[in-house]
Amino acid sequence: MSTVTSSDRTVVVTDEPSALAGLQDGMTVAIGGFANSGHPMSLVREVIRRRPKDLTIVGAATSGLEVDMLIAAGCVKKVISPYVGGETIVGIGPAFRRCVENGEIDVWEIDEAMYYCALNAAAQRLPFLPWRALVGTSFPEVNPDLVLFDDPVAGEPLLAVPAVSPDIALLHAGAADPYGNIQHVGSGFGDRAIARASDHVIVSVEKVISNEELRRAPEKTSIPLVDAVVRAPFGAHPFSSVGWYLEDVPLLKEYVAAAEVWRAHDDRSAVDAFLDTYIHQPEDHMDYLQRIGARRIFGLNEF
Amino acid sequence: MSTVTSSDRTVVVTDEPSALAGLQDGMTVAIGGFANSGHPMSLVREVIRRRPKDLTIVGAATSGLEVDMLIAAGCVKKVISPYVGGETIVGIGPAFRRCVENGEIDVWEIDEAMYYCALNAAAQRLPFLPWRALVGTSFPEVNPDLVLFDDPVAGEPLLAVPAVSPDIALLHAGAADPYGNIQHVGSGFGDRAIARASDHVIVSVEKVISNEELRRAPEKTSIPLVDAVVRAPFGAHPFSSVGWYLEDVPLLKEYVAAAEVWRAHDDRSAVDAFLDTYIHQPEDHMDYLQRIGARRIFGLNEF
Amino acid sequence: MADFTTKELMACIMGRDLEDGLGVPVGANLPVPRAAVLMSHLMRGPNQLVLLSWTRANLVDVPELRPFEFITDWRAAQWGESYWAHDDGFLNMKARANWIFFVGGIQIDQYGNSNLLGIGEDYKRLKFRGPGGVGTGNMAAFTNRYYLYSQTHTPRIFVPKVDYVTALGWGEGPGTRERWKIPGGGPRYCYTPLCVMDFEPETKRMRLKSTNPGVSVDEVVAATGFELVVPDDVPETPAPSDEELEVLRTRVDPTGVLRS
Amino acid sequence: MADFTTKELMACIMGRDLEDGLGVPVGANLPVPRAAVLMSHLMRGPNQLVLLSWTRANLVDVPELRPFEFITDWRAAQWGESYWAHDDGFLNMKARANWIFFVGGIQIDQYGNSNLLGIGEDYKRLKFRGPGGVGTGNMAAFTNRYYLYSQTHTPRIFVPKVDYVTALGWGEGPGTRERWKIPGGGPRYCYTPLCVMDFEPETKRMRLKSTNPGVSVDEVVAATGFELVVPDDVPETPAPSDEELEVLRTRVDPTGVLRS
Repeated sequence: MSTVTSSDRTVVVTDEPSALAGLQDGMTVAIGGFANSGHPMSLVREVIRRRPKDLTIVGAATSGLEVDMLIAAGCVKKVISPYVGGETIVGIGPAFRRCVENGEIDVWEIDEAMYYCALNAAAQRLPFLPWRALVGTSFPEVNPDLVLFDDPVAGEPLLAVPAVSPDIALLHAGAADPYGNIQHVGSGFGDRAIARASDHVIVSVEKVISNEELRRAPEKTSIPLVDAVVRAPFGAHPFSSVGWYLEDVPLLKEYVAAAEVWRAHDDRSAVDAFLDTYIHQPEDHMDYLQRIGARRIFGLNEF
Repeated sequence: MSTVTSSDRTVVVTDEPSALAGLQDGMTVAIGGFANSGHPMSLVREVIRRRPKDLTIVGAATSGLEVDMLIAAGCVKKVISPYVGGETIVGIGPAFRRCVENGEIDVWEIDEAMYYCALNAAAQRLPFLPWRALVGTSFPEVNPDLVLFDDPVAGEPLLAVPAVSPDIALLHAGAADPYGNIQHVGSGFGDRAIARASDHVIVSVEKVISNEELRRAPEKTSIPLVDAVVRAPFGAHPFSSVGWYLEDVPLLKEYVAAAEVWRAHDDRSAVDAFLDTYIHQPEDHMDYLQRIGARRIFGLNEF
Repeated sequence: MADFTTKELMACIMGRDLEDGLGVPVGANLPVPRAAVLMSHLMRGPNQLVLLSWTRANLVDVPELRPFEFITDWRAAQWGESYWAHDDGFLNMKARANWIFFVGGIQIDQYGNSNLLGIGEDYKRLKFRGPGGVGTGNMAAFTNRYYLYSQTHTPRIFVPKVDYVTALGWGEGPGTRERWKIPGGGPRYCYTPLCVMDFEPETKRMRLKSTNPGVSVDEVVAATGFELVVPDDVPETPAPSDEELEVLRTRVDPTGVLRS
Repeated sequence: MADFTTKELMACIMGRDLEDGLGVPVGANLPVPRAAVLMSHLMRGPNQLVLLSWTRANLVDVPELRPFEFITDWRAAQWGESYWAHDDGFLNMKARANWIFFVGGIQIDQYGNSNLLGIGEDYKRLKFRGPGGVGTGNMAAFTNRYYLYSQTHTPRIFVPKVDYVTALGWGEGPGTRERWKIPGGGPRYCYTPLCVMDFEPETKRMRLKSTNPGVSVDEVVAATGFELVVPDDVPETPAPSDEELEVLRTRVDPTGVLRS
């Protein structure tokens, strides 16, 4: 009898270079996580390795230094995010601050609420979504794409936030099955909203689990059937991964110190050396972990 | 030292009459669940017992016969729901059909997507939310509150769906802790959206569990900190309760047969007898279960 | 050729048009579309996304797919890989482009518009109040293609113009969907017990594509309340193969719902 | 009277205004507002909703609330009663009415508007690019009340008019929030190391409410870059009680972050 079985299902597990083979100059790339946690760094490093130009980066609602690194690496034309920084490590990303102050990159200025309006509009195939807060602030002045309008029902002033539709989303989570069902540990921050808005979703995970194991807790599946899964243990390093390991603060500080030299003294030598050492030289994610070292890596999940 | 402990937290567990003491004529009352499952029937029966007038009922996106019973009992002026019926038991609720065809109740005509636009607009404190689909259909013609407008960003035709903000939401779930954290089994249908949009949320549950037990699986908490929890085992009867028991189909058919006599022959005797027997006569939910009978009740979770 | 019922025929031919990779909602109370979807899933759709009882599932390894009477029957959730909260589902219309669905109607018109709302020109005094459009209008707008389906084929259902449009087909003909900026691809086929119909590309009017075994073109025309486009040569709808009937009867419809 | 630092004083007085039942976000990198919120929670807020590390929690039974350096530190999620996905959070602005929060600024003006975006009249060439408004503008619009807070009190921060408004306070004075139909109740107090300020009800201009122990009215006026409303009689901010300091030092700030 000509029927199919689950062995005919397409396994979407792949590696970073294959997952990112379609990356092109000028694309809009979204990156998940939040602040110092959950950024898909093995994928971000692969993006930087490919030296793309003029990317529009849709960061997380609170982007971390992964966006700053992309800027420092010269990949970025425009940033869509309410924040780029490292909390107590550095309030504002040094490369971000430098390039914004010098007019070298554009920022599509929004707050957190408008950020989700833009993503949800794309996901809902709407040209815009309205928001009430932020009317009366400077946001429509510094972002002319935000349109103040009178709503057609009650005639009240609202802001129309245009849709933002990423070509590719890069996310990191705890686990996935071979078919692309993703399970975050914890809330998943805003990763779900990014996935819904994006045309192509690539997720790195700490661990690939069987479909049978995943189905034991379907309520934990946060994003169904993404386009590609990349197995990347410690893939968020030097950021934390919820439920798995903490931040590598010294390495983040090392980046900040290097980038700060560029910002304050217009000297790229330190930041170029950082990018070279930690991104361009490692052959792949395992080589990266090898260079970071087992003692340091496994020290991050002792707490 | 003057500090508080969790023993000072307010326990929100109460009974049906206390939970519904604030119900008034003319209120907008939302009812959760979906089709033949998950309706908070011990609360709906208490509503009917109180004989309110002119309620606007926001049913589930697919309302079941609980809305039909409220109509048959004379409590309803207006229905906001894309559907009122019982699937294979009855395609269209008999009382709903009768009263709509006779112009005795109003229907705010919407589809499923617009239903969630209306609730989400209320939750987001927006006067409206836009939707693209349904432009070009008859919905704006039969519901003049839906406004066709050109969006302020791309100039495309969209429908503006006004906010619907229920005064009270009545929901049913598997479990709750004493403080009002709710855990549905399964998806919870659209119950979360109803809760977010409503000013006051009352949830009946199969079982009250300890806060400690609830915190073992915080990812299962579907609605945080509602206003009132009512302990009602078999509280969705005669509907199913996800993870707990199946429908009491004969009882639903008994209702339909009675209501159908009213619809087809303008004779209320059968439907009045039904309402009297199953709603007005029982003193409370336990008396209702006693009258339904242990054999019948516990037969619903043998499958 | 094996014996088969009209419902079995319809399930087989409707399933044939569904390729791998689609999102396929599996309902409870439309047994023919349910069987069609599951046929395509078991025979060639290992990567289809099956929407069943508020879960997203894959059923290719399930030996027998017994029907459930209600869409909320949570026993069907046993195969779920993720839960699908209803409100959440409306946050992702991008994904719906790749879903398909079947919509019926208390009226269906020559441009494939469907009416589930009611019969009667005065909305405030409908002669018959239907179940409402529910989710069909939204799916008709966003899916790359969808299907009309009716278990009866009479002039009362197939009318020149529906009293109310709840799912927009081709509207008033060419240009309507473009004018309203509706992104989906529109209705592809209309399946009935008598025939398969498609839409003439230029006029968007419903056209006879094939007559089901034992049905004449004249019967179809007589049962249709609008002027159906009838090509010179109308083939017969291909009958189910033995293999299709075996899959249908042993795995999709083991209790024989479609045989009665 | 016990010895205490200015930060300890601020935590105690800021906490005093927070009653039971509020929703209180607990961040990581603003230690004074964090301590203020937790003080109110432990001393009189058993029904407060504590938003911590992407969970909704209740911490009244936790013996020691050691600080976390990052808002995403998931070790703090151990007390969660539910998870709080960020995108989901913006689906419920009704609930936010009952939250409070503290907003700082690289500039704060006499009407309580806050600027976190940048310094410089030409937005395309900012002299200093700030962190951005992030979530503060939204909270300022929807909460029934909120608080301004600055760890430094200088004329560079307290300016007549901010270069950019990222969180709308009283706008240009009376009527601004009404004109823009902003539902929230606006800023209530502004806390600094020197004083507590409120807003004159008629003009909505910032007004000195009390000076912190050891600070003179003249010092406050000199440190403020706009014309502060100064009543005839300015009381001293009440010092922390022994009980407050005990709760603070043993349970909220056991590692002494506010003592350094």
